[in-house]
Amino acid sequence: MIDNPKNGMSLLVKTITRITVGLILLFGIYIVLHGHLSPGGGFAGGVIVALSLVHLILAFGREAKVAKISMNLASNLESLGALMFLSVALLGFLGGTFFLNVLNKGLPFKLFSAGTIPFSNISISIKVGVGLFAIFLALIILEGTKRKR
Amino acid sequence: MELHLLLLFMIFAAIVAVEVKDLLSSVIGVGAVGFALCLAFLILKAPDLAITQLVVEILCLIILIRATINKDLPLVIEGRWVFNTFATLAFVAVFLFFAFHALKELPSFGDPIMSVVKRYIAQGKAETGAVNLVTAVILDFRAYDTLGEATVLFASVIGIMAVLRRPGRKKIEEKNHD
Amino acid sequence: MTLYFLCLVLFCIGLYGVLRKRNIVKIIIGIGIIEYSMNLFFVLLGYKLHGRAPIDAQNQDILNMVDPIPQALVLTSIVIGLGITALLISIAIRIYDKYGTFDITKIKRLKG
Amino acid sequence: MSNPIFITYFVIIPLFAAFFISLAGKYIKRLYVDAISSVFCFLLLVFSLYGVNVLHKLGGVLVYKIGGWVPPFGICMVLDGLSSFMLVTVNLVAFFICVYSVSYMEKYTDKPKFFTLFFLMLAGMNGLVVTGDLFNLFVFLEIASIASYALVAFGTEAEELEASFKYAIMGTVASSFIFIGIAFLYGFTSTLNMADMARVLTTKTNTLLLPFTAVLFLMGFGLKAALVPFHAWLPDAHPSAPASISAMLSGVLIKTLGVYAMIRIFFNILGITNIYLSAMMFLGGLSLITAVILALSQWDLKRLLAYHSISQIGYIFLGIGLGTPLGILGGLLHLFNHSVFKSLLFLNSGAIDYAINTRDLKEMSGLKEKMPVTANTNLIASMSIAGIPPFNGFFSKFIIILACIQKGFMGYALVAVIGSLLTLSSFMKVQKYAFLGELKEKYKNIKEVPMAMKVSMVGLALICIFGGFMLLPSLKFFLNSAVNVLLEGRGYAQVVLEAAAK
Repeated sequence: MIDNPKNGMSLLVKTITRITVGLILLFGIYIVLHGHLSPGGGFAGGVIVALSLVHLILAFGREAKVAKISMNLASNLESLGALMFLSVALLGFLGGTFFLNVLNKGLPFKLFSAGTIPFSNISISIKVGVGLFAIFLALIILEGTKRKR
Repeated sequence: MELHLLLLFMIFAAIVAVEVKDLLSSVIGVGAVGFALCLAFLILKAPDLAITQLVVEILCLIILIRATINKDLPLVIEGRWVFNTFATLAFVAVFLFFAFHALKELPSFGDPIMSVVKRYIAQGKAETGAVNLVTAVILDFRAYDTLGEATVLFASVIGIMAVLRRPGRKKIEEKNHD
Repeated sequence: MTLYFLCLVLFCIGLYGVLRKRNIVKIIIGIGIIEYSMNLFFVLLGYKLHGRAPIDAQNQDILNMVDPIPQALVLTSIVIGLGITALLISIAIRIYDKYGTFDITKIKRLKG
Repeated sequence: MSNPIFITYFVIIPLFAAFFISLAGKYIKRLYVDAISSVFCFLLLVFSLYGVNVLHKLGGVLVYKIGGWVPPFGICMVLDGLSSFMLVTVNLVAFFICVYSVSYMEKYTDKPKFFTLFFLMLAGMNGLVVTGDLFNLFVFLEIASIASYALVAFGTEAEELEASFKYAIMGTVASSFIFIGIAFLYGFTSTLNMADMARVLTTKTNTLLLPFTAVLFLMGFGLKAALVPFHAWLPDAHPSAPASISAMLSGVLIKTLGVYAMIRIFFNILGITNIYLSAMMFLGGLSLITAVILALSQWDLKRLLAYHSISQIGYIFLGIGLGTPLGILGGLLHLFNHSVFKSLLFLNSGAIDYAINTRDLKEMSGLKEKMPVTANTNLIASMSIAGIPPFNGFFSKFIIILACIQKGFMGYALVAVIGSLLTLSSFMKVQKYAFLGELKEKYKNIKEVPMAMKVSMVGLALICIFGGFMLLPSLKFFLNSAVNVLLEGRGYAQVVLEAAAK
């Protein structure tokens, strides 16, 4: 991303952002995947993912590539995440009741261990992450169009 | 002991956040209360909550500052709503008085009666396979709450997009098609 | 007991901010403070003296764990608070577009 | 046949509809979105009627254990007489409103978003009615409230945004009171299941905490039900919402979020005592009179209807607050009747707004010639809200007044009669100014409203006419099972826990 000083923050912030954004995203994904082992989970991880994208837009201004994600894509992904979580819940019907944890529980401390919990964590984090990023986009884009008019 | 200090700091920061004239500094005041709350969660042995509170707090601050920063805002002018102040303070005094007496009957701080929770702690890991019991409660014992929770967030996102869309109603001329 | 009481004092400060203030953003800040005090009150109820975080360790089983149910419910309540605050802020921004001010006394187009 | 799995459909269907419509709404044609939502609403209505006759045959209570956990350890969904009664009320009105808004919402942009929020509100209400867990009740209350905040501001005009902001602030304050109440109860009993909590609370007596929590709940749910001291948001929120949403708000939302939640907690968990009953009756009587007096001076049609909603809620609380079987029967019947004829009145005001873009009574006159269907359905609804004999409003008001006299509260009976007379006078005003008289020349070329709106208005009007048949011995079980749930008070715990143990 060549730096044009017109939008976004100063060059210093941009170079640091290029380094930290990847780490924040990775940390968010770590929190989501290890939701059932260590503190955190679907919600915290999702918000961290959203924050890493917001961090990118704050540093590189409205013309950052991330800001080009259309609102439709964001809200579609979000409804998709919600549908995924509902389907994980409906999965329980196979085993009898609504939210039953049908998959085998595996060994306690392993990564793939707690049945449907990791999958619900992942679907929640997709929903929360993209949803909050869509809110931030809506607040930014609204301001943008008004100023152009 | 440190909890008492933290709570006093939060009360002080809340008073500052409510009373100070400039909007941006009151937003910073709320941020201080939020981060102190995150510390309180850490002291109360709730790491899940500390992470979530910290991160949600940051997002709230960003949105709040977004709402206040680029508005050419005059300083907040204070009206002299005498009756309103008196009514609010009277209600607060009555509420705190009865709350003080009601709090006496709650189990004292530090030993909650954990009748339902004993089973979660004892067999939580075995039944759900999740090591982090809070996640076990969220996504297995009370997963229905979390479905409601995800729907709350979904509703607020759709609500925000409905409120922020540009043309609320079709223009008058579009409407009566005859 | 005093911790519970201080927490309810924080709740009343937020309530004062909501009922008493004229600026929309101050009202939203009051709502935020009410959300924080509610969550803190619920987690205080679940704390066990010298308790440990409700996460099982690898080899030794932890005896006095803190009550995980209030933590699960407050996690839900934090995200509800975020949803409500975000909705309130977007309504406030649209009100600012239409009325040009955040002062609630000037926003009186509704009759009666 | 009595497998309780269908209880979950009341929440899964609206949630799936909301998520699906928000995903596919932009890509499929407008016709499919309307068709899908009407089909889903109809499905919900069928399931709620199916639930009623399953309960009638089975007799007891249906409990569905979510995730397979036995009640105190997980969340269970409970379908008993009261909740199946509320489900029928909610889904019946929601179906007609859904059909109505298929064509009414043409005036607003982005119809798929409207139906998403509509189904989210419906999921919130159904979930709240069906749940057997206290914190779950709070979460679904939040879903319904947030969806209704956004829907009130759906038209994004200046006064709608202001009304929605005021409604959202008071709603959030009410939710925080309810949350603090739940925190107190959890600290006191360390369980969240309603049945388990009622069982634990019977063992603890003469504490100050229960009355304090009851006052918190009274304030929180009183504000959601717009009782008088907390009614300030309703006369602003309902007129500025789109007509189908103000019908939904007045018709069912303030009843499920306010009345149902309060009577479920007061009767079945905290255990009703005379203090709570007299407090309910006093608030009911107070809101009955003040709202009807305030309504007399209104010229905006929807504001007038909003004030009448508050006074009719006063009737419901007056009826239920009596505590006697007859009083509760009258209160619940009035709840059903009010949700039918009040939503019909709002749909009529929406039809007028659709045709001539104004809500001011002074500008309308003589609409009867051009809009016969709306005029007649409005006449039926006005008759039944004022309590004229053949219509359903009369039976419930008559029972409430009878119950007041039976229990010896002559003052309240008088208040009820005066309120009913003032309601009659203000609806005569509506009829005279809006429909009778000669048609203004600028409204010469208005047309009757489209077919979908007419169908739903006529459907609701038919229910208004045949509503009285609910008291016939053959159909009386429907109401009696709801009354018995309230009368048995804390026996609810024992019934539910035993049904769950099966």
